[in-house]
Amino acid sequence: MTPPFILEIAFVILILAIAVGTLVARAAFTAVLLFMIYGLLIAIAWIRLSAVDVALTEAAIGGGLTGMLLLGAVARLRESEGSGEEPGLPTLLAAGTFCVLVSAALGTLVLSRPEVAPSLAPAVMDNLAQSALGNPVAAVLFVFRAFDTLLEKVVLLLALIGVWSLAPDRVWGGVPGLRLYAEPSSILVFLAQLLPPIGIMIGIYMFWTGASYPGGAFQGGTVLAAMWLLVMIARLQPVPAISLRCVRLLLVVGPVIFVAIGLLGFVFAGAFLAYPPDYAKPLIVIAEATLTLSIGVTLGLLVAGPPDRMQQP
Amino acid sequence: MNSIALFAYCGAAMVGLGLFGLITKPQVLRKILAFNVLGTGVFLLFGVIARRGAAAGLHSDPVPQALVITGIVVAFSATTMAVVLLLRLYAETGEATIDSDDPPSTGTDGGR
Amino acid sequence: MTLTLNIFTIVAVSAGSFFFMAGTIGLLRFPDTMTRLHALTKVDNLGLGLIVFGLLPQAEGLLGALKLLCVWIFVQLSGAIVSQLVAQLARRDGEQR
Amino acid sequence: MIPEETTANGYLLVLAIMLPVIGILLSLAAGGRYVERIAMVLLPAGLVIAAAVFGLVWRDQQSLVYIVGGWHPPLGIALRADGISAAMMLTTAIVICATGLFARGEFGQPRGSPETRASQVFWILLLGIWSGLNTVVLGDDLFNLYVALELLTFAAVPLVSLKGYQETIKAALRYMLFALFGSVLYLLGTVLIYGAYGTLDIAMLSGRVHPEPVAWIAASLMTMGLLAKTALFPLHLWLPPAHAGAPAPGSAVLSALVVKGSFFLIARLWFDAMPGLMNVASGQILGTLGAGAVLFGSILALRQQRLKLLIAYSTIAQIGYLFFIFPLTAGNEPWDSVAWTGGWLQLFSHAFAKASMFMAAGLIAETLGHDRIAEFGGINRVIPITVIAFGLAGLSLMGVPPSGGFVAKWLLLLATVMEGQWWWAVVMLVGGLLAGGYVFMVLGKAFGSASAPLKLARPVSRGREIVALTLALCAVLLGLVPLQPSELLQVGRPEVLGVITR
Repeated sequence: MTPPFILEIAFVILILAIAVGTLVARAAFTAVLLFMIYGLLIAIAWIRLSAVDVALTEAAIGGGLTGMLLLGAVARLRESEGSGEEPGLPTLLAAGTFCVLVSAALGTLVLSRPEVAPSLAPAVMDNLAQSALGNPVAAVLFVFRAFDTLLEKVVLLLALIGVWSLAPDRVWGGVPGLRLYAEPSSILVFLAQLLPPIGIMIGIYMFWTGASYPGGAFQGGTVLAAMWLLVMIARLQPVPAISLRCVRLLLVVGPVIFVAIGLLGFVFAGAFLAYPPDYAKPLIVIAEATLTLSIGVTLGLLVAGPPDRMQQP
Repeated sequence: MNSIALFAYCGAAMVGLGLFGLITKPQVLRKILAFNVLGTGVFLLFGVIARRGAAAGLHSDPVPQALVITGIVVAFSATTMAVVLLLRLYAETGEATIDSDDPPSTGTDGGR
Repeated sequence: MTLTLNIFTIVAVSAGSFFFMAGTIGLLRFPDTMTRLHALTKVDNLGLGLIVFGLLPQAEGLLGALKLLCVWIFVQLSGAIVSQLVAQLARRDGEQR
Repeated sequence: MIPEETTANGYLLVLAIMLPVIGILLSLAAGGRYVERIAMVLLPAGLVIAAAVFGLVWRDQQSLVYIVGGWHPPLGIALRADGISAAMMLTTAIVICATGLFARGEFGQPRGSPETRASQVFWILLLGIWSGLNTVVLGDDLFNLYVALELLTFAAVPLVSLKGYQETIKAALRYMLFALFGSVLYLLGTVLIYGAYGTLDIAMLSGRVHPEPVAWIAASLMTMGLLAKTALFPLHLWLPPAHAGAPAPGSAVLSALVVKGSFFLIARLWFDAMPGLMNVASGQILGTLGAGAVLFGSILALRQQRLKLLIAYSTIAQIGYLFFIFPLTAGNEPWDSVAWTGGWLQLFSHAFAKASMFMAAGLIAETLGHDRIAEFGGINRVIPITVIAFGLAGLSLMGVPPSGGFVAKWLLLLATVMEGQWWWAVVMLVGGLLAGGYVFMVLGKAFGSASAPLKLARPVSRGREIVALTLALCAVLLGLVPLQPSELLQVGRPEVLGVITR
């Protein structure tokens, strides 16, 4: 056993311990804090697995936005999530056995065929030149499996509709009740003035570099969303009403352009979501740029929650 | 054992933990957390498979990576929707659990 | 030369780790929010600072060194602001745990 | 294996999925009264596309295929419409269009008024369900199907809580948790399959999967997840409050179509992706769960006092019949058997019948202001068309001729005799009797005399009654298909079979 491997074992044990802590912690607040740490550790695990694109996504979404969302939830539940009825011992035993069996099966099966590790990496690399992108992960997301990516944007928008649908009737079209985590004090305002310029730059850089290096529309969009939320929490910018035309347009502009490019593919490239060879790169960049913007706005509004008042306070 | 196997076992254990929490925890918030632990476990297993598929000069098969990115975004959307439903339920009833045997909706529904 | 630099790295990183350890113990053992914050910021400041400082000679070129410094600066920034916010909350709630 | 190419007219498959998606995007951008108008334009257009696909598959007796972006599987994604997908697409389109017409009365946006929550949300969700279902039936890639399942879930859950009452919120939350449990298990199976076989394309998998531990575990995990989404006994707990709590058009779509989406994937998995895996034991297990659902759902339906809950429990029972396909076709050529045709006919006829029933229940509830079965006396004189629609739909659930349900159940019964598995026949006969019991319980009250003069909450429009009746008639008309294995439902099958026997 080499020293790095021993460190890795310790790291995995830490992850699992925190996962257990998340589930057994008495106070909901503790559980959520542990979960946020867990998200960041998982991001490191992804780096150990040589998947930098995923690590960025996990850090931004798993560690960042999800944590923010859950913290807001805990604040509203005011620690009174109730104990509920713990299931009886037979249920616990049955569930426990089932879960241990699943884990054991997975642990053995995932590595069961060491002699043949099937992979599409060669296929991706063979076609990478044709895809006009340098980052193989981006090529899968925006060229080879662009259809998944497109549908997933629709999933995001439907989730937002679902969140909005939980607003009371009388405040439909109103302002999301973004939970304020702290009083907007001078220090928070300072942060909200200092960080966004850097953050926005990083967000745009992530999307721009995503064509050739790790990064991309999701990661960039998430960073943009985080900056926007920070500015709203510090009350430097009001939370927009969801009926505003510009909000609606920002939400759909990315997917609309993506769909339009896809449909143009019918005419100019012979297939839906195919890019004409000479224009592939610019088209993908346009789609990604608008998607970054739309994803940022969608994620921000998802965290902001359903509308709960008509006017600005 | 090597580091890939280690992460495989880690992912498998996370799946078990998450499943157990999702099934047995009565509080909805904990179920949501357990769902996220379960989800990251599944993604991590996919990452292990990607890492094993390192070929053609790449350290990791890019297809599973792309699928995991999509999966993370979908899981986040699911988490938001579940959280918002939970908060609405709490605002209406003061409860944050869903016990399984309350009689299904009575009275008010049906008419308008 | 390399040897001196390596020794410097080992010493600085060890010192940084020591502050990490001390800070963690402080976080766990100190009586109230303010003193715990004190312990925590020491970790950010000195512990991480020493580790980054110690790693600088090992960095790959100027860009690598700049990245390391950026890590330290960002942690400083977030640490300072977060502890301000926590302290404000603690004072407002009159929390004395 | 020769890579498949896009067939002529394959673009229709893309349009079938993208049309509702475009509708969602436009609706979100435009808002206000445009939302309903956009839906009113897109619904017929989608129906035409579905009918065209159905017609082409029928005429040519050949699947339609589309290779998205020109990237062939395993790297890219393919869409495929075989016989069952074409029939499912057409059923979906008809039910969705009818629901759209029916819902205009409830979710129309009056001129000049500001946009309202329920109407904005409803139309967008309806389109979301449609695109999700079309992707589920056309998708040929396991991960693409995962995204499709999520699309379906994210559109279905808010529909449950649309009324905003606390019990509907609770029902939606429970549905959401079950659905998440289901999708994560499905994804886990997908991951294992990719790790073992290096592709997610169903057509390619059919040639690569062998009966071995990894395939078994993946298939069990995915099936379990999908069963939770299909609400098969004993994972049905979420369904009754969710389907009963949604607004009537929502219940119609949820009960008639959404649960069928995940059933469709179970069938895809066992018959197309892993055809070598189905054996006697797995068939019997799925069949037993189905039998449990038939008996349990029917008995509980009989004990309900409120109409919508009764119909929801009846959905649990009727879904159970679908699972008899598995034990009854566990031979070598499942699609050549009467059970194959019977099972799918059961799915289509139940879709029409159940949508019609929920609409009828909605109309009754609107007329009376409640849906307590005991106080239905005399309702047949107020809204006779609705009561007739309910009765006709009931015929199909009971399996009485002439109806699609009759043909379906007759074919399934025939299969039990041919396969020598008489025990399913007993369950089906008991289930039919129980269904008769709860349908006549409602009709008996409706045709009975009122104990007190009926208090009418408000009148309902004739047009909406006719929509419900039309769907019930569709279920009845399905009874005219010949009593033999349908050729259409076998389109696309023998190719798959060729791959495994080679």
